[in-house]
Amino acid sequence: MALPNKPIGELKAVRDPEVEKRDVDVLIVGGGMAACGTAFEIKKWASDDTKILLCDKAALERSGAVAQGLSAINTYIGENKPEDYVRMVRNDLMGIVREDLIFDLGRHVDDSVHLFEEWGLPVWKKTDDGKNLDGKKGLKSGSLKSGATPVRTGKWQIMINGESYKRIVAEAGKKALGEENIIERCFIVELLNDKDDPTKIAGAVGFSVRENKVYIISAKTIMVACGGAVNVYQPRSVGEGKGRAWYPVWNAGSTYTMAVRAGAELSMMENRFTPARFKDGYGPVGAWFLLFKAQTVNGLGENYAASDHAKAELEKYAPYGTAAVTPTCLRNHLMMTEYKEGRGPIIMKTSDALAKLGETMSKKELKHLESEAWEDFLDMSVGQAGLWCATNTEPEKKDSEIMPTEPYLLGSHSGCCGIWCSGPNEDWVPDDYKWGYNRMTTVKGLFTAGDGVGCSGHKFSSGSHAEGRICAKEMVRYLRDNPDAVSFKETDQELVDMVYKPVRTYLDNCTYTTDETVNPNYCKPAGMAMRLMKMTNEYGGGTATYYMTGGKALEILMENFQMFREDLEKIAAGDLHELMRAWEINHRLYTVEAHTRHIQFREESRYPGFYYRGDFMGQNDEEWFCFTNSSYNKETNEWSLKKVPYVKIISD
Amino acid sequence: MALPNKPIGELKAVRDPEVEKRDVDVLIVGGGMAACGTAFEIKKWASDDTKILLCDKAALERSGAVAQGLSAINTYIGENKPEDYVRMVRNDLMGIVREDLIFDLGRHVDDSVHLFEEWGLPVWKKTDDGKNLDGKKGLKSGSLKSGATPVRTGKWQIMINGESYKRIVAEAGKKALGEENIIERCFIVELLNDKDDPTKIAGAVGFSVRENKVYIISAKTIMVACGGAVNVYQPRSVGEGKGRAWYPVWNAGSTYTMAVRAGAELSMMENRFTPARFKDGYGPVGAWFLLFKAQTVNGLGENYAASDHAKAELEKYAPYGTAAVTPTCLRNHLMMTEYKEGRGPIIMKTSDALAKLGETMSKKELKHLESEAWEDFLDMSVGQAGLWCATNTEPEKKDSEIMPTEPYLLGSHSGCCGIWCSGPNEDWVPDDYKWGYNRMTTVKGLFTAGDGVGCSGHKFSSGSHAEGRICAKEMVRYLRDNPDAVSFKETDQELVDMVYKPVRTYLDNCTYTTDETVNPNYCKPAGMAMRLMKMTNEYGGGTATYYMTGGKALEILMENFQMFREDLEKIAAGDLHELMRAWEINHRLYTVEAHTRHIQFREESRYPGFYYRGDFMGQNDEEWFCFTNSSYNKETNEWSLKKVPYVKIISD
Amino acid sequence: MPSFVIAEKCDGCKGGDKTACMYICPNDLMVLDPNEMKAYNQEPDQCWECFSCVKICPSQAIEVRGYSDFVPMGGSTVPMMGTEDVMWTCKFRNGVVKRFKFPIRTTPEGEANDYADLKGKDLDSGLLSTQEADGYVLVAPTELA
Amino acid sequence: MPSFVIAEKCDGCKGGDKTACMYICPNDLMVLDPNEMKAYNQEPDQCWECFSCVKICPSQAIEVRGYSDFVPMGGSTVPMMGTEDVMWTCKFRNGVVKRFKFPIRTTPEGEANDYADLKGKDLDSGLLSTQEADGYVLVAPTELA
Ligand SMILES: Cc1cc2c(cc1C)N(S(=O)(=O)O)[C@@H]1C(=O)NC(=O)N=C1N2C[C@H](O)[C@H](O)[C@H](O)COP(=O)(O)OP(=O)(O)OC[C@H]1O[C@@H](n2cnc3c(N)ncnc32)[C@H](O)[C@@H]1O
Ligand SMILES: Cc1cc2c(cc1C)N(S(=O)(=O)O)[C@@H]1C(=O)NC(=O)N=C1N2C[C@H](O)[C@H](O)[C@H](O)COP(=O)(O)OP(=O)(O)OC[C@H]1O[C@@H](n2cnc3c(N)ncnc32)[C@H](O)[C@@H]1O
Ligand SMILES: Nc1ncnc2c1ncn2[C@@H]1O[C@H](COP(=O)(O)O)[C@@H](O)[C@H]1O
Ligand SMILES: Nc1ncnc2c1ncn2[C@@H]1O[C@H](COP(=O)(O)O)[C@@H](O)[C@H]1O
Ligand SMILES: Nc1ncnc2c1ncn2[C@@H]1O[C@H](COP(=O)(O)O)[C@@H](O)[C@H]1O
Ligand code: SF4
Ligand code: SF4
Ligand code: SF4
Ligand code: SF4
Ligand code: NA
Repeated sequence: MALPNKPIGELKAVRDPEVEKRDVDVLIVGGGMAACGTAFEIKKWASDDTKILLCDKAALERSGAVAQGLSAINTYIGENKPEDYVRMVRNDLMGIVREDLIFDLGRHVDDSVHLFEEWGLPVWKKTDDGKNLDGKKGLKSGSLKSGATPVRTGKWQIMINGESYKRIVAEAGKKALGEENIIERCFIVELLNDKDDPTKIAGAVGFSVRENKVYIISAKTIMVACGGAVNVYQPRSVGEGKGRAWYPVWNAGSTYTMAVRAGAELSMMENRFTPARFKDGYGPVGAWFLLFKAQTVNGLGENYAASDHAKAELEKYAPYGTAAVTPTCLRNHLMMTEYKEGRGPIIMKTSDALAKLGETMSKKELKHLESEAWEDFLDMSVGQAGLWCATNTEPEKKDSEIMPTEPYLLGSHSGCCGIWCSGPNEDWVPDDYKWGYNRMTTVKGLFTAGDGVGCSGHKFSSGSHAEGRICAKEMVRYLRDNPDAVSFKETDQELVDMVYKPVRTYLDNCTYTTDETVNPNYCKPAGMAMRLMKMTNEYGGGTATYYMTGGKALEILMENFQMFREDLEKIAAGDLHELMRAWEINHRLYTVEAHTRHIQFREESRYPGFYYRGDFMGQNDEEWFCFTNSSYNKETNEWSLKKVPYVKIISD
Repeated sequence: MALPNKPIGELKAVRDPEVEKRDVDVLIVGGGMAACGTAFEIKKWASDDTKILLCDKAALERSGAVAQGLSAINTYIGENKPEDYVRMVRNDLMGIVREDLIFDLGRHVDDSVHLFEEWGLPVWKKTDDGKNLDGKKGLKSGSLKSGATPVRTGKWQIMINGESYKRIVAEAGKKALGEENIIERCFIVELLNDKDDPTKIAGAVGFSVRENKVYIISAKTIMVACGGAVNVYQPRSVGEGKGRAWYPVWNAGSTYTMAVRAGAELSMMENRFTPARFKDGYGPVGAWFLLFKAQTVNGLGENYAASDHAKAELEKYAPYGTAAVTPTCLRNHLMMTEYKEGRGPIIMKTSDALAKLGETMSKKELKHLESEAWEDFLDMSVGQAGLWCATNTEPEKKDSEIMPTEPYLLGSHSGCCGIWCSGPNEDWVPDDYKWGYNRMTTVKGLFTAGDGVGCSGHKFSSGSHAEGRICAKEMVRYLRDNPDAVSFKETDQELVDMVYKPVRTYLDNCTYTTDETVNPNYCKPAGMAMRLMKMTNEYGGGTATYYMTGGKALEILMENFQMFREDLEKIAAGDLHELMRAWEINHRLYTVEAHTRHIQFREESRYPGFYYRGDFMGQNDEEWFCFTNSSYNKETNEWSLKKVPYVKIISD
Repeated sequence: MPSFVIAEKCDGCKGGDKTACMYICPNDLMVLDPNEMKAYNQEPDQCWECFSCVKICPSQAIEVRGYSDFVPMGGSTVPMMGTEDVMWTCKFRNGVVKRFKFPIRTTPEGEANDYADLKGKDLDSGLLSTQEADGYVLVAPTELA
Repeated sequence: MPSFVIAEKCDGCKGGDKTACMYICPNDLMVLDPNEMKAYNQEPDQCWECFSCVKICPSQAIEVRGYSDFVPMGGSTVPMMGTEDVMWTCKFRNGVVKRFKFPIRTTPEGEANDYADLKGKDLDSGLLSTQEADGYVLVAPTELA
C-alpha cells in the first residue's frame, strides 16, 4: 500500500474552482416533493421571460425523502372536512399549531393527489364489495378525481403502489420547468441578503459536486425546500448501518440553517419526530397498526397500551391523551415507561394480526394480504424486507420488535418544527399570521414548503407538493410587486473563499502526517458527524437517555456546540464529495442547535415520548401554550428566542 | 484511486502458512501482570531441563492492561489483616465470593509489591510529619519491605509513579525466563485437550501476527492469563473513539473462551464491572474520591448520594449497602436513579475539593497537589489528560462529569467473573473448593491467574502478579506428578485449516465485488465487532438500557448469538492483523455469551448498578445465594449451568 | 445494506459521459474508477439502501448486502424493473424464496402530463392552476372557534 | 486520541529489522509502508492512546490527536522520556501550557533483579520462592466464620 496521506475520492478538489454566475428571478433550492410542486406550478403563473432556476444536490428523479418510493399517500382529504384535518393535526401535535396553514393545506392537497394519479401513480381502489384492488387493477374503477374510492388505512391515508412515486412527480416537474432550468448535483451552501435591505433575499451560493465549480446566483425570490434534518441525533446503528435512518440520511437541515442564517424566524424547533418503527430496519408501522390491526405487547407479553396504568398516564395529557386517536408522542411515551421499568422490548404481534385476518379470508386473499405486507416495506423501506429475509421472519410466523427511533427534525410528517411563515392573506386568518404572501418567511422574498414550514405537520408527500405549488404562485405575485433588481454585498472572491475553505485547509495540511484521516491541523466531516451525534444523543435527549434532557445537560451541550462551531473553521475536504459532507455537517449543527435552544427555552415537557425536560416535567399551559420563535444573527452569532401567541381558529 | 477490492494491510496473508511445532512442558499464554509473575517464578522451581514457552500476542514490555502505566497499586495489605481484605472484597461483591482464593492472595501479594519496588518501581512514601514524597524522593525513606510507610489513598491502595510499571515487571519476567523462551506477536487461538483424556490439557494452537506462520504447541501444563474482555459491550464513543475503553481494548476474552472451550468450568460470569469514570476520557476516579475527597452532585446540584432517598435505597441492600464503604455496584445504582428520574448528569466537584484542600495547604503544596491530580491521569489514562486540555479543564476551576461506562468482564479488578479454580490444598479450605493444585481449573493441567480466576476480584496489578507466581509453583508440582507425554487428536492440517480459514475465505471471494469491505460472501471483523456490541448493548443490559435486561430481551439476544456464530464461519481476513481481529471477535462472542447465559440463569438482580433483570428485581438470597457455574461442550455446542454452594470461611 | 458492485458485471456504463449509478444516487455515493472502468460505493456507511442505483443499473451489476452491524448474512432482496411493474425476489437466510410483483406506473415513461399550455388567470386568488381550470371554489373554514 | 506519524520526522527506524513503533504497540496498529519507509497507524479507531509508540519512537515522530468523536481540537499532551523521568507538556485548547515531571524508575534499565540464582526448596509448601528465602511464614486464617 501507499501511505494513506493522499487525497482520496475520484473527484479531487482543487484550490481554485471555476466560478459560474447566474442571474435569475426565481430560485428553487431543492428538488424534492415540495420543489417539484413549485417546478410544476410556477410557469403556469410566471411570464415567459421570467428566469427560473432549480438547484438540487442530487438528481430529481430520485432525490429527497421519496427516492425509494412510498406505499401510501398519508394526506388525502377526500370525503373528509378540512376542519377535521385541522383537528387531527392539532391533537396529534399537542394543541399548538398554525391552523391557518393546516386548513389551507387541506383545501389544496387533493389537487396534487389527482395530478399524481393522472401522471401515472398507481392508486389502490376499493371495490363495491369492499375488496382492495392494487393501482393497476384499480384503474378500471376510474380515478379518484372521477369519484373512485381509495383504500384507506386510517381516516387520512390512502394506499398506492409507490415504487416510482418520485420518478413520476419529478418527471412532471422537470418537463414543466424545462431541463435547461435545472442544475442537478449543485449543493447550495448559503442564502444571501440584499445589500441595501438585509431583510430581503437576494441570492445564493453553492457548488457542483461533479466539477470544481462554485455557483453564485442572484435571485429576486427564492423557495428553499431541502427537506428535514437527519443524522442530527445518533441512530441506533452506529457502524456501517448508520446510513440507515428512517428519514432520508442526505437531508441535513439545509432548509432551516440557510433560512435562519438569512434572517428568517424559526418556530417550534423544539418539536421533533421520533417515530416508532420496526427495529433496525426502520420499516413503517402505520399499515400494520391501521390496515392489519396489529397489537403490541411488552416483554412480559402484556398489552401494555390497554392497561389501567396506560390509561391513567394518558389522562394526564387530556384532552390530547384522551382523544380517540392517541397522539404519536404519547404512544411513544407509553413505550418509554415499559422500557424504563424493565418491561421491554415491545413486540408487534404480526402473527396474531394475520391469523385473525385469516379467519375471515380465503387462501387467495391471505396470499394477497401477505403480498401487501411485503409491499409496504419494498416500496419505501427495502432494508426492512432485507432484515426480515435475513432473520427468517415470515410475519405470519414470527413477530417483530418495534421501537422509537432517534429523533428527526422535520415539518411535513408528524412533526412541526420549521420556519415561521405567513398564512394566506384572507379574512379568517389572524393578522399576526399573515404578512402578504402565503408561505413567505419573515425574510422578504424567501419562501418555503414541505418540511420547511413550521407549526403545521401531517402534510406528508402530497401536502408538501401542494405547498410547493402554493409557493410558486405566491412567488410570482411577489415578483410582480417587487420587480427591482437585487444585489448582495459579498464579492465573488469572498464567496469562493468561504465555500472552498475546507478544500484549502485540506491541501495546505494533508501531507503533514502519514495518514490523511488523522491530522492535528484539521478535522474531517466523518469525525465531526460522529461528534455532533454523540453530543446531541447524550445531552440533547437522544436515545442514550430515553429522550431525557434537562438544564444542566443543555448547558453542557451549548458549550459543546460552541467548541464544535469553532472547530468547523478547520474542517477539511480532499474531494468534492467530502466538500459536500463538510457543508452538510455545518447545516446540521445550526439546525440542531436551534432545536436545542428551543428545548432550553420552553420550560415544560410538551411532547412526552418525543423528549422530556427532567427539570420541567409535564405541560405548563399557563406559561407555555404559545409558539416559540427564534432568530439568529450571523454577524454576532447571537440567538434570540421569544413567545408568540397561539390563536385558535377552528372549534373543538 | 485503484478499485478498493484488493487486500489491504502491509502484511498480506497467504493461503498456506508455514507451520512451526513446539513441544514443551509448560506453556504460558499471555504476557501481562499474571504471566510476568509466572515467568519470574517458574524457573525458581522447575528443573533445568523443563521446557517452558511463553506466547504473547503483543510485546511484554507494554502488553496487557498495564501498557500505559498505573498510578496506584490497589492491593497492598501492609499493616492490615488478610481477613479484613477478604471482608472488603466480599462486601464489595455482594456476598458471594471464594474466600479461600482471596485470603490466599492476601498473604502473597505484598511479596510481589516488594519485588516491584526492588526492581525500580517508584513508590510514594509518607514522611513522619504526614507529607507525601514521590517515588524518587521517597527512596531515602527506605523500601516498603524495610518498613517505610506508603502513601495510602484508601485502606488497600498505595500510590506509585507507575508510568513504566509494565516495562519494569516485564524486564524481570523476561530476564528470569529467558528471551529464547518467549514468542511475542503470537496470538493463541485455541487450547487442545489430550487425545486419551479429554479432561486434560495437551497443547495450543496460534499464529504469528508478523509472518504467515501457525504455531502448534504441545504442552503438559498451561497457564492462560490473557486478561479480561473489552469491547464486548458498546462503548459510549462509537466512532474513532471506540478504541478508548477503560480496560485495555486489546484483551478480547481469550482467557474465558479458550478455557471454556477446553472444558473448564466458568463461574459467576454474570458479574461484570461497570466502573464510574470521568466521562469519555475514562480517567480513574479512585484518587479523586479517596485522596482528594471530592464529592459528586446531580444535575440539580444536589449531593444525591447523601440524600434520604439514597440512604433508603442502600438499606434495601443491607448488609452490603449499609457497610462503611458502599459497594461499587450500588454507587452506580444511585447514579442510575438520578439519570432515570431526569436529574443527570453527575458532576464531580473537583473545584470544591481542591479549594477545601487548599485551605490547609501552602502554595507549594497546592502546586504539588495539582501535579498529583494530573499524574493520576498521565500515568494510566493519558487520554483523560488530553480531554482536559482540549476542553480547557483546569480541575481547580472547572468541574468534570463522571459516568458509569460500558460493562467489562474481568476477574482481577472490581469484578469477579472468571474460571472456577481450585483453592490451596489446605485444611481450612472446604473440600469442594480444592482439587489438588492451587489455581488449577477443572481441566487437568490448565491453570489461570489474574483476570482469569473467578469469584475473587480486587487483586489488581499486584495480586495478579502474585497469583501468576502461585501458578508457577503449582504447575511445577503438577508436572512432577504428571510427567507423562501428552498428545492431541487434531492433525496439523486440521489446525492450520481452522486457524487460516478466514484467510482462505477472503482470498476465495475478495475480487467478486469492487470493494473488499462489502461482499455478500463473507463478513469482516470490523463489522462483526460492531454487530456484537450492538446486540449486547441493546439486549444484554448495556448502556443503551441503563443496564436493564430481562427474559424476553435475553431470548432475543440468544437468537442473535446463534446467527452470529453461524456467520463467523464466513469471517474473512486479508492480512495478518485482520486475522487476529477475526479470532478476537470469536473469543469475544463466547465470553459474552457465557456472561449472558449466566444472567439468564440467575433469576435475581444481585448487582444493581452493574445490571438489572427487569423481571427479577432485587436480590433473592433464598434461591440465589450461591455460585453459578457453566460449562460448554464444543462438539455439541451446548452450554450447561448449575448452582454451586457458597461456603463462608471468614467471620463477619 | 450498502450497495456493492459485482466486478464482472459492471462495464462502467460503457464509458459513457456519466454512469447511471453516479447519476442517480441521492447521496452521491457511487463513483467510477476510471482506470478499471468499474463503479464502487465510496461511503458504504452512508448508504440508505434506497436501491436507486440497483434499479437503474443497465447491467444488473449492483446489489445490496445487509448492514454489517445488525443484519445476519444470507438474505437478499433483488428488484427487477420493468416499465409497468417491479418484480422482487426475496431470499431468506434459510433459503425460502418469495417473489412479488407490484405495479410502478400506469402511464408510459415520459408521458406525465405537465399541462404545458395551462396558464393561470387570477394571480391574486388562492387557487392553484389546475384548481382554477377545474372551477374549484376555494373554501374558508366554517367551523370556527 | 489516535496516534499519528509526522511524515517529515519518521525515518522508518532507519530501515532496521523492525520499527520501534511496530515492536511496541500492544494492539498491533503501527505498520511501515516499505516503499516510503514511513510508519502509520493502520486502525486509528482501535487506538487506546496508550502512548507506547509515542514514548518509544526514537525520532519523536509520533503524537496523538484527540479522538474525532468527542475531543475538541487544539490540545495536546506530549511526553518526553528520560531514563529516570518522564516530562509531560500539556497544551490546552486556549493556549495554556502545563509541564509535569514524574519519576519512572529508580534502577538503571535492564538491572531489575530477576533472582537468577534463586532456587526454591519445598515444592509442596504454599510459599513463593522469595517468601521462602526470606523465611516468611505462611498464615492460615484465624478469624473463621
Ligand atoms: C422517508 C420517508 C418519508 C415518508 C414516509 C416514509 C419514509 C421512509 N412515509 S411513512 O413514514 O408515513 O410511511 C410517508 C408515506 O407513506 N406517505 C406520505 O405521503 N409521506 C410519507 N413520508 C414523508 C414525505 O416523503 C415527506 O413529507 C416529503 O417528501 C417532504 O417533502 P420536501 O419537504 O420537499 O423534502 P424532500 O426530502 O422530498 O426533498 C428535499 C430536497 O432537497 C434537496 N436538498 C437538500 N439539501 C440541499 C442543498 N443544500 N442544496 C440543494 N438541494 C438540497 C434534496 O436533494 C431533495 O431534492
Ligand atoms: C487498564 C487499567 C487497569 C487497572 C487500572 C486502570 C486501568 C486503566 N487501575 S484503576 O482503575 O484502579 O485505576 C489499577 C490501579 O490503579 N492499580 C492496580 O493495581 N491495578 C489496576 N488495574 C488493573 C490491573 O491492570 C489488572 O488487574 C491486571 O493487569 C490484570 O493482569 P492479567 O490478568 O495478567 O491481565 P493483563 O491485561 O495484564 O495481561 C493480558 C495479557 O494477555 C495477552 N493476550 C491476550 N489475548 C491473548 C491471546 N489470545 N494470545 C496470547 N496473548 C494474549 C496480552 O497481550 C497481555 O499480555
Ligand atoms: N398506532 C397508530 N394509531 C394511529 N395511527 C397510526 C398508528 N401508527 C401509525 N399511524 C399513522 O399511520 C400513518 C403511517 O404511519 P407510519 O407508518 O408510522 O409512518 C401515519 O399517518 C401515522 O400517524
Ligand atoms: N396518532 C395518530 N393517530 C392517527 N393517525 C395519525 C396519528 N399520527 C399521525 N397520523 C396520521 O398518520 C399519517 C402518517 O403518520 P405517521 O404515523 O407519523 O407516519 C398521517 O396521515 C397522519 O395524519
Ligand atoms: N467512591 C469510592 N469509595 C471507596 N472506594 C473507592 C471509591 N472509588 C474508587 N474506590 C476504590 O479505589 C480504587 C481505585 O478505583 P478506581 O479509580 O475507580 O479504579 C479501587 O480499589 C476502588 O475500589
Ligand atoms: S450503473 Fe451499473 S454498469 Fe453502470 S457504472 Fe454503475 S454499476 Fe457499472
Ligand atoms: S442504495 Fe441508494 S444510497 Fe445506497 S448507493 Fe445505491 S442509490 Fe446510493
Ligand atoms: S518508531 Fe518512529 S521513526 Fe521508527 S518507524 Fe515508527 S514513527 Fe518512524
Ligand atoms: S497509542 Fe498505543 S494503541 Fe495507539 S498506536 Fe500507539 S502504541 Fe498502539
Ligand atoms: Na448508544
